[in-house]
Amino acid sequence: MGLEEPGFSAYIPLAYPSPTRFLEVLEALVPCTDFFEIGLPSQKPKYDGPTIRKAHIGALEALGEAEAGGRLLSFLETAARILRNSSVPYVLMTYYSDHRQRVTSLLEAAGNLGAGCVLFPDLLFDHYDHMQDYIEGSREAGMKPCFFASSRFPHRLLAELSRRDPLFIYMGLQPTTGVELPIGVARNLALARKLVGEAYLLAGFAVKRPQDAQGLVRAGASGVVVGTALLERLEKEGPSEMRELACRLRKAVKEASMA
Amino acid sequence: MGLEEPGFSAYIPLAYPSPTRFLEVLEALVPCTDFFEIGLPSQKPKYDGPTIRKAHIGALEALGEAEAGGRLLSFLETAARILRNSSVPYVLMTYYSDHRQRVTSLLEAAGNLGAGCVLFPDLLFDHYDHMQDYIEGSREAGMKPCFFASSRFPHRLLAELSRRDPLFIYMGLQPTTGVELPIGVARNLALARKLVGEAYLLAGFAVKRPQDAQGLVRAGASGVVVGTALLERLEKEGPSEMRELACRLRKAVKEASMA
Amino acid sequence: MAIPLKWYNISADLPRPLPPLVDPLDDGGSRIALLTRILPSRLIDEEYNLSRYIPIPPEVVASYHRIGRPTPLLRAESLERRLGVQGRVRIYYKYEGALPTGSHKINTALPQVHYARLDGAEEVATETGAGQWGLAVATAASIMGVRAKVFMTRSSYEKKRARRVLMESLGAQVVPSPSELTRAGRRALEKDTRHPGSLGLAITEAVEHVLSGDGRRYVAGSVLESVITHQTVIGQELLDQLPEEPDYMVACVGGGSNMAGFAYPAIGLRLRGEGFEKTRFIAAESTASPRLTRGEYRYDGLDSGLVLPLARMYTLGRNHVPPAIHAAGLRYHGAAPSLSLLRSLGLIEPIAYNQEEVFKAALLFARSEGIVPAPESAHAVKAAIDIASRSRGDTVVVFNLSGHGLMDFESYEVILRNTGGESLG
Amino acid sequence: MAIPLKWYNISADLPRPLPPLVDPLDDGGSRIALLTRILPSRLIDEEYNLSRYIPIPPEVVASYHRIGRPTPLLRAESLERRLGVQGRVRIYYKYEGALPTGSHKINTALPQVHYARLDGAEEVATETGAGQWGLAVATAASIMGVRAKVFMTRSSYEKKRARRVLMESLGAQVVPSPSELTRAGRRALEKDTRHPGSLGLAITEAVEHVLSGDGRRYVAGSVLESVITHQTVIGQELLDQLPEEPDYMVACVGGGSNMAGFAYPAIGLRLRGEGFEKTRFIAAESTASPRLTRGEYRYDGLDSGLVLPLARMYTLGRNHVPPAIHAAGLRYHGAAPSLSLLRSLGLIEPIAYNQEEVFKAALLFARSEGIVPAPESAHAVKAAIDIASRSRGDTVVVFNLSGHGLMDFESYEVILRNTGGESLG
Ligand SMILES: Cc1ncc(COP(=O)(O)O)c(C=O)c1O
Ligand SMILES: Cc1ncc(COP(=O)(O)O)c(C=O)c1O
Repeated sequence: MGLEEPGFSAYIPLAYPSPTRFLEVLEALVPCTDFFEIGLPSQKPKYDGPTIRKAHIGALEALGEAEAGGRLLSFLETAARILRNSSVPYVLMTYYSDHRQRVTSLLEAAGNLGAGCVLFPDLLFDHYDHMQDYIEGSREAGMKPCFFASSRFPHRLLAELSRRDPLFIYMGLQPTTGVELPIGVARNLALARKLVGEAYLLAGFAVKRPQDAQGLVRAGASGVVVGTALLERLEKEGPSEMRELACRLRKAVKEASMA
Repeated sequence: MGLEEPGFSAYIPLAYPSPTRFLEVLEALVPCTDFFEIGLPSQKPKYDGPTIRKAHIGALEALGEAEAGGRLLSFLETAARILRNSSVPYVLMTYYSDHRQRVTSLLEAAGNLGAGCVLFPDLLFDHYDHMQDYIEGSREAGMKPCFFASSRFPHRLLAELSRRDPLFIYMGLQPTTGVELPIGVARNLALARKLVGEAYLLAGFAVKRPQDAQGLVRAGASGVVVGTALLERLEKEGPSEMRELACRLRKAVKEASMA
Repeated sequence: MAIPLKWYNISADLPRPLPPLVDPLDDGGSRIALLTRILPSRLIDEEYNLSRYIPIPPEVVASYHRIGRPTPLLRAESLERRLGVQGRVRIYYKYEGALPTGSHKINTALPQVHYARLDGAEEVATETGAGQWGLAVATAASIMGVRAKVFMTRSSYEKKRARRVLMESLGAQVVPSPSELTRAGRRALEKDTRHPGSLGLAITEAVEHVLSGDGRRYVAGSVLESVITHQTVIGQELLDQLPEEPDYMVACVGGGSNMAGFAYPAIGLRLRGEGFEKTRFIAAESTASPRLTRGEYRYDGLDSGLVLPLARMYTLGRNHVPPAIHAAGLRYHGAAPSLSLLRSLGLIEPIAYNQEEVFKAALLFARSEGIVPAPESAHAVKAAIDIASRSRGDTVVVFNLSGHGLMDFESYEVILRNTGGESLG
Repeated sequence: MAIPLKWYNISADLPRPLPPLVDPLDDGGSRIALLTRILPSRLIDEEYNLSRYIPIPPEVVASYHRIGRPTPLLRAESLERRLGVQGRVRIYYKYEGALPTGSHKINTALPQVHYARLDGAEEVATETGAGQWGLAVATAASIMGVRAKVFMTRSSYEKKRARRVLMESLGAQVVPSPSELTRAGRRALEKDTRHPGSLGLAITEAVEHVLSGDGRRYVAGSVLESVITHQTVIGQELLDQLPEEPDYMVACVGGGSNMAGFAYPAIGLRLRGEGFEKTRFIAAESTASPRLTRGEYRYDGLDSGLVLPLARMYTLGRNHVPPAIHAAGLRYHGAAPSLSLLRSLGLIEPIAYNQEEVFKAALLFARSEGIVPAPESAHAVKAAIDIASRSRGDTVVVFNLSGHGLMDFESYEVILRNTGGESLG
């Protein structure tokens, strides 16, 4: 699986707002999304801001918390089928800490379900020693690895990750999703681009406006992910307004290279 | 009157140890002295150390303090006659403060008595505004002016004094007579020499040993005055021992230029 | 020697990525989101900067110049002689006490107050224990023309008169914490009208004060990566000054800013394979707050009240209540994230000393080198003396003298009284 | 900018010769002769040196380097703004408080203690009032490895704890004066067991202590020409640093050393016709000891006990007992001979200020420039502010900030309490 470049990706937590409505959301977004980032709802979404955290909680509640793990996967199967039919690629996003004991099986399952990769944003920060296992597990499951980096990140490691033939390197522009701090994200992205060479550089966290998304591509991003802004639009206005935003975002991203 | 160069001068307070013995001392020193510096005993010998201060007091007492001024001058006449006979020049040394009201008459008297000059060591320090009067008074009395400088002294003034055709410029090597502090007198003298050009540079205050006197000439002095060391020798050992020291001092001074 | 024009951001060279600050997830809000209303914007930007070098704004370079940077690197020859190691051991120290407020703290107070002013703030607020940081902030605020409000732990407020009066003379408002000014303060006073205060509580009050009005910014004395990065002017100057690569580089650790500022540029060279291969980096802490020697490496609150995000660091627990040592600046429960990471990797080696041995070393140093060290810095002095005394062969030790003790005379008075001031060494 | 390698001896350029020190002629001895047993030999040589420039021994140059010379020249832009004179008046200050003991005093403590050691001395002794000089001597002694004994006026000993404790921490022995150690002390105590001490008496005790044992030297804090000459490192650096020739150069005067050190190199240029033609040199003193404004120009004792020679100077009489002002360093009855001469010639213009107006200026300065001035230096601050405020056209004012007030917090505490710390200016 390769990713469109420049690409626009929508992040949605699986089974949010409810399993049924999630599928509606997915279908609504398909026309305006190059690839999806599907988050597995977590009890401890460490890097997520209030909106997505609430979404995770909502999703877990909707699935029935106790046995969420099992149901999540089976529900993912449904979602994956839809995406396969519409031939929109997707990647999974979930916290490594949530799966420490069963990472291999998660990777296998994801591979079987056609995911492009499984992104563990906390892998390199809290489980650095498992990086190699993760890379191998991904390949064994027929996927590429993908990596999450932050805006205080070792340069040499960024360069090294780019040499591991990743599906993408995800640049977390902000410290937490949906929260926009006054950070020079374009500067950071431009530097990251220098460090990762030709690798697919995906930028995300608190991107909200089409012109911002466009700016990120100009600064060096291969693709842009938007989550919180879409969820907020969905909650406040509804699925079609959400789709409308996604389309504008995608359009801005696509037009970035023409400017 | 010109002064021998290199020259050796003996300082003695007039009428010390007593009028009679003073004349003996004078005669004893004549063979080994190029010129005399005769001090007028003072109640307040500000720049003098213990030995010469005691000598002043002794002289004043011997003359009968009350009317010392008058007697001093008439006694000076006697001394001057002796010196004229032996054709050894002399200069007078006295504090300006002691004569503030009658400086002109003092200069006249000194001129009449054949003094080379009257040295007021405190003139430039405490009566700077009278410098011009002093110079003119000296000339009117048929003498040259002579000046006293210390080892913290304005360079420009030293140079200026040398242009007033002085009989000599006296360099007070130490802060007080007879007291030897650890001062780089040769350094000071060498610098003074540069500043006064060709002027006769007389060095004095606490010179005691022949080799020191010689060193001063080598450093730039035209002549050397010794007082305390002679008085001490006189008091402790007698006139001939004093003369013996004077002769050695003079010899050292004379030989300085040959080395 | 010139003043550096860039700060060094070690995150760019770390062997592993630095675990980010996170929200505690204990409510529906976000401490991280709140930062925009608490910290100066530009500080936030620096906290999240990917670059290896962060340009120092020209105004800050000028102010560094003004306060007398670069600070000197001195050779402790008299100390070497007193220790009987001369000719074999060479001891150097970088002297941050030469700065106007007597410690390295001014290095970050200046940019932070400048940044607050760029945000249009008219007042900066902060907490202080012994007063070093508060004095640095009061000074920077005076120079930059903004007001300063300093929440000073009540026990220090009452006992450490010198720095309090000086802060007030500089125009800062010094408030004993807990105070009636904030909810957190009033709550503490309700429980105990004679509450002695704690650094954690004072932080909470300062932040609450900032959040409860307009035109205010909180400025942080240590621990934040951006803040400790400001201190790298120390270590960059040092690289220019060092006549030889040391075997040991030593600094004391409170929040970690002086150690980081002193050592990171050298550690960076080591990490990039450009030098300092043999150098050991020693972090001296107090047995009263032995976070690096005895703490756990885990996520914990930056402050006891959890008004700020969590950081992954060596910690004694955010509710750690240390004994009342003289080196009040070392009584923090945690250590800066990057320092903690380096310690976990063995690149920084911690050692803890008790107060008695530290002051003995301080007096020996004062009596050899003519500088009374700050009680905090005295921990580095102690470590350097220990290393020098024990070393066998040729050894070079460099330590950071982060501050002088001219305003810590109250501590020295107690020490001298107890030892009878007898000769040491 | 480099550290000067020579001190400047203004005697070489004075318009009139400097009246020398003389003996009081009150007995058969000589105070001048005694100097050899009191002062370091090399200091005596410098006291009687004809050269315009006196080479600074390499060891002393090295120690100047070590303490952080050159000190900065700073522009007081915030103060200009606070005074509303920006754009028209430029105010600069040379900051001697940047030195390790917080004042210019260390500039002469270092050479003097070095000279004492050259004489083989194992101990130096001196007197101190507020403690600035004592602290400088204790520091120099510690660096140079000799013992220090400081006779501290008893009232200061009891009230000014900070500097006393610091001196002790540096290994100095601090003795309250009058003490039982000397004849002069015992005599004073017999008369009054609670004698508060005086600077004059403390000098007598220190000198007596030196004379009563071997291997001791007395070191002098000001007034002697050699001593004030050491301070000309300040003014020589200043000439290199000044961006423009000032209309006014201002310093405070106690014994005169900081004024001399600051201004003499410029006055020298003026005297030699090489510049500074328009500059006015202002000496700020305290109304408590207004020697230059109200004293007589005559010979008087350097100390009240007449253990030292007489100097021709502006004096209030050697038994002058000034009121107990905070600026203890300005309470001396006389002023250095060369400074007095220049004042008598109108080249230095004195002005006296009272404590209240001085501290008001000090607080205004602190709150603009971030530096709490020493109470002594605050007199120069006051004069500079006055000149700046009153000036009509374009004006450049440079003043010497001879010390910081970090250890004078007790004074500021009293002032803040009395003024309620209200906003100024
Ligand atoms: C002089 C001095 N050194 C060290 C410290 C410790 O802090 P940090 O570890 O951030 O340098 C402090 C803190 O107050 C201090 O004042
Ligand atoms: C900071 C400071 N400035 C000035 C003075 C006054 O002395 P002087 O006139 O010798 O500079 C003192 C004396 O103690 C002082 O401590």
